[in-house]
Amino acid sequence: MSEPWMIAGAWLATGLTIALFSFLYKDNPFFKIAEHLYLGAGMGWLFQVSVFSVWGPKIWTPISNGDLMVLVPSILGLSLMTQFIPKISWISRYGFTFLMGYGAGLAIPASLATDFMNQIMGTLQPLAGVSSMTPLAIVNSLIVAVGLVCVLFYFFFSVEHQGHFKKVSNIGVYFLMIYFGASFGNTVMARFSLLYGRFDDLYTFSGGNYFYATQIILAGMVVYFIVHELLRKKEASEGEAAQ
Amino acid sequence: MKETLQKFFKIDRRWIFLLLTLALFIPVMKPLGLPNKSIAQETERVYKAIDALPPGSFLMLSLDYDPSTKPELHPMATALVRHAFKKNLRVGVVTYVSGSTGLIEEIFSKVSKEYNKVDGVDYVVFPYMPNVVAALTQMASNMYGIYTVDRNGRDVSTMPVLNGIKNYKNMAMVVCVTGTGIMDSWVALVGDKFNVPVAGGVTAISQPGYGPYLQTGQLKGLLGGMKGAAEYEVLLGQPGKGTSGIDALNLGNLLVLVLILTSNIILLVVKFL
Amino acid sequence: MTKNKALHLAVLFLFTAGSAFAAKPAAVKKAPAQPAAAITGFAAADMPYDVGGAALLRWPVGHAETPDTVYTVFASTVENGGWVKADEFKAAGNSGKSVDLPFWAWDGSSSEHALKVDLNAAFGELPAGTVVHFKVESSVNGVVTAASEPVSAEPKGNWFRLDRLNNVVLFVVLVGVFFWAVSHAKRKGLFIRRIAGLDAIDEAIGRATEMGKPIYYTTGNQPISYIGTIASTFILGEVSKKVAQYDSMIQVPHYDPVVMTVCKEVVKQSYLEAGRPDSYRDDSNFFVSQDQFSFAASVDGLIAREKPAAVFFMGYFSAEALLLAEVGAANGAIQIAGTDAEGQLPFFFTACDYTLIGEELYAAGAYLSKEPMLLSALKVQDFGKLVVMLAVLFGTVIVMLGAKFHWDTLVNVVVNVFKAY
Amino acid sequence: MKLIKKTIPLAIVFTVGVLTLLSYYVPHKVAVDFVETVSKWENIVMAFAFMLGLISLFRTHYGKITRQVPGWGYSIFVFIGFLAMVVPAIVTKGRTMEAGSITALGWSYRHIYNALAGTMFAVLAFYIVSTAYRSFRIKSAQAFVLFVAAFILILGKVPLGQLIWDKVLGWTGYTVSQVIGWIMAVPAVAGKRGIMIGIAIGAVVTSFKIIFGIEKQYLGRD
Repeated sequence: MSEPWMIAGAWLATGLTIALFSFLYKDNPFFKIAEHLYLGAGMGWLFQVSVFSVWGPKIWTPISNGDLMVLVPSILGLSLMTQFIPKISWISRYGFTFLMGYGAGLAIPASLATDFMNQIMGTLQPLAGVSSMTPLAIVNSLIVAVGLVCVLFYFFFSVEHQGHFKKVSNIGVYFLMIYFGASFGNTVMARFSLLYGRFDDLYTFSGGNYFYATQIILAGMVVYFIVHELLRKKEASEGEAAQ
Repeated sequence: MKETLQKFFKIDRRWIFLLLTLALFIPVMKPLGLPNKSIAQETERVYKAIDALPPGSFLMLSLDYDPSTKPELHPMATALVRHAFKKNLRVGVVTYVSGSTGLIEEIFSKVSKEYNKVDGVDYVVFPYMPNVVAALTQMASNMYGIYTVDRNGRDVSTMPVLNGIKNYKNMAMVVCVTGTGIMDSWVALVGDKFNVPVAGGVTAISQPGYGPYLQTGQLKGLLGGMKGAAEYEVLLGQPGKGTSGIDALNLGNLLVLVLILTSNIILLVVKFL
Repeated sequence: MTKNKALHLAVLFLFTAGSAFAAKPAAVKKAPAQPAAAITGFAAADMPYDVGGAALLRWPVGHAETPDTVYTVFASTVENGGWVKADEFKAAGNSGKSVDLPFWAWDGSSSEHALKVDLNAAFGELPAGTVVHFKVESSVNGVVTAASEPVSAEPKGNWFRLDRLNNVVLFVVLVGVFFWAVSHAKRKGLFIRRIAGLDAIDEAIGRATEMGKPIYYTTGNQPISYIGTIASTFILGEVSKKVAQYDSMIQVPHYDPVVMTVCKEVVKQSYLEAGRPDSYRDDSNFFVSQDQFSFAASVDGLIAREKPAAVFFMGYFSAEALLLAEVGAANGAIQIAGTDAEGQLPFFFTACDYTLIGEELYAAGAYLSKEPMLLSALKVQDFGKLVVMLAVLFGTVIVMLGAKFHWDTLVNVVVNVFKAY
Repeated sequence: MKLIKKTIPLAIVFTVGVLTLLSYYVPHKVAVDFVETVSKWENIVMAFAFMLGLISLFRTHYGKITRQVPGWGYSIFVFIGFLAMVVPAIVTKGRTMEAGSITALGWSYRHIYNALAGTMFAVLAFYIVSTAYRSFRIKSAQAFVLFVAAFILILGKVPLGQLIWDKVLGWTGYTVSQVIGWIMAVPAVAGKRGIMIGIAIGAVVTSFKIIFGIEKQYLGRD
């Protein structure tokens, strides 16, 4: 791609970036344009991915090679389209019940294995090395075990959480709070580095070789907000004067 | 008094947004060089391992990150390539994330000029491959089984950079920079099996998960997040995006802490007024 | 209590029965005794419980073996010659214990070597019925010290993953408990404690009605086949029933078109059940985008413009969780969230007024509908948790004592039972 | 009518569900092939579902333009954005890179899609700060624990925070990285594991209800 295209791209990217950021100040036409453009572009990107990775190789190629098995899912898929005709929209059930059955069938053994059994084992296994562990490590493993039991008790639906039960479930809540707090704190920096990345791009595009894209677009937007605000005030005062 | 303080609770969010913008944008324009604590051991281990390689050794880089993790991982990859070129190592680049091709291009178009390195003689960039496990397994016996051409479609068999390189046995080291689980594949399928030293660079979020690998020595070293990149730049003596990035993160995190502390102090004062 | 005991016995029985079928050293062909520099007792068999294309080799640990001894395994698909190196390992790193199978499916000892050889890696896809020949050589510092006679085995696909027996048992028990709970529920009714977040739903809808503003409901970003999404559609059913009763308005922006299809049915039926089919509007469920952040941008825009009185986030969310919840909070909506995306829970928890944590999302539909069949499901969830709590409490004690007094078998049993293979 | 409207759909759920479930326990190639086929089918059905969404989107915005509802002008940009991605994609056959330089699709991807997606993701940085300011107020013992955990993590992740910790709490002999390591590996694991196990068991029960047709509200009434 040639130089002018790259500069045009920089202006476009800068404009869209600043337009989305402007929502932080308040809703405005620039944001609405960027938002709608994004809606189209996002679906457009997914559309081309779907065409070149599913429609082509997984539907069209097999059919033209005479592999008619793909017609079955195609018919199931087509049944979804009956949504647009309310009278026969019940046909779409054939399509989505297939998806639901598949999802449910996959979920049962997989959840039991990775999130149920392996988590119990992960709690017990460290203790198998108890003879070679430091006292501190043993205490840590026990904290995990006790904490886990208390958290599970917090979720227990069959008893009202009163008296001693209340105490146990409260301990569970503390463990949940630590997890939430730690997980929140751990994410903060990652989000900042993303924002830093966007700012870095904006800074790059503010250079002379990009004809000061960032400054000019930013200035334009600030002028818009000022003028808009002034007009609004003027209208308001005229409205008052008229009364 | 109480009312004025309580107003702070309902402060317009946009003031906070403005503060954050300043905290992150100022370092972009002008790195402040805020004190960076002593260099982490894991970072130093990566640096020393690469520094100890004799000139002409082959360093394989697996750069597997896309624009979403670029701010953290791109500075790392850039610093690693700089280091390799500075030490006159031969560099090969593979990738298993389709979004990374443009970013790899960005590194080499810039850094190769700084060190007068020639594509095909001093470095080679292989095309993107979708299936990481298959590719890593194949490279164990003969890498030309899957990589016949470079990213521009040129035949690699005659390239001087690959002279005498056939499989992992001929490689001095592998460094994987990634925001995905691809590093685990390198450790399990390559490092453990073929005695090739493997080091890595990951995002700050996933960094704690690699502790066990470091302990057992399955990973020779690890760069973690923006901080790891900044530290590597310090070791290399070439401050870059990692250094200004860590400035920005320092200010950003501190801002959050100041904000939540302020709001709690006000809460206390209001309570006792 | 006796019921529980019987259950325990049954489980125990199943596992022992399983071990009866466990892979015994079922050699297809045994090598005859060999002179001095020979590896004796080398046997090959099909690798059990797999799809095929792998064989299991076993042979006793040699007398002259040192930890540095290297074993090299060769395989061939033809009668004579054609040997291909299939694997190579140090003697110290391998024994009958290193095969990763549970005790009821495998009895390996540390006085033998056992190795799973993946033949597809060496030969590509093997046609069914191929007989593969194996031999093994030991060497020290590259000098071959001993070799075995070739033996053969026919790798084939098996019909049951015996190593996953614990998974099957757990599933069957859960199904059993479910039907027990159903029959119990019909006879006596079931007690369920209150769930704070769900009691707030009425309040939120009431407020929306008073203010004359819409309610927003989002179902997350997963397809209809995902459990969290399905749970969300149940809750939507209950919420929209109340919305219909209060004559308020609900808006459901969608990420997935199929989920939209299902939700249309659900909302329509709720309006019917509430006796207000005329108030139902087909465009209350509408599609936005299947792209994560453009969905977030658009819904943020909608919330900022329409300023809904209440927003529900039910289902699986990724990074867009906070993008949506913070805009809702800034625009003064009552927000009730429920998600099984544990990574996003902290953000909903801090930005929303009420948050259903993890499984509470699945329980919510049943809780709201009060239907005995559905409530029984909650009892199964509780039973599962009880199993975990007891397993962890007793398991901790047993494993610690076992490790202390070197009851290795006991520790092994406990750890195996809860391991997913 | 009930047969084709309700019974057959429920039979589909049951059959597909049970077969998929069994395939986890059956290692034979038959089962492997079955799962492979069904997941390929799912892929195809989802491709149709995507078209359903696309058509809905177009209908909505086309309707807005023709009826000239307030703000209809913005709807035009939906189509512009769509074409800006799809036209280059058709020209370049879906490739973003060719011979080492980016194609027209690559250009659109980088300067439109990626700029927008990256920015929306980055907006999270602002929201995370305002949420923190609003909600990390110590009003109860539980809120205090939440606050402390978050505070330590935010502090200890950056070098400046580590310096501050060493100055103020260096005497304890623990570095902030060690404390973070402990929090993430011990109490946070207990909390997370509890949630995960609960979710797993809930998912199993819900799946079970769906496969056996106990929960069938999603089918609608008739």
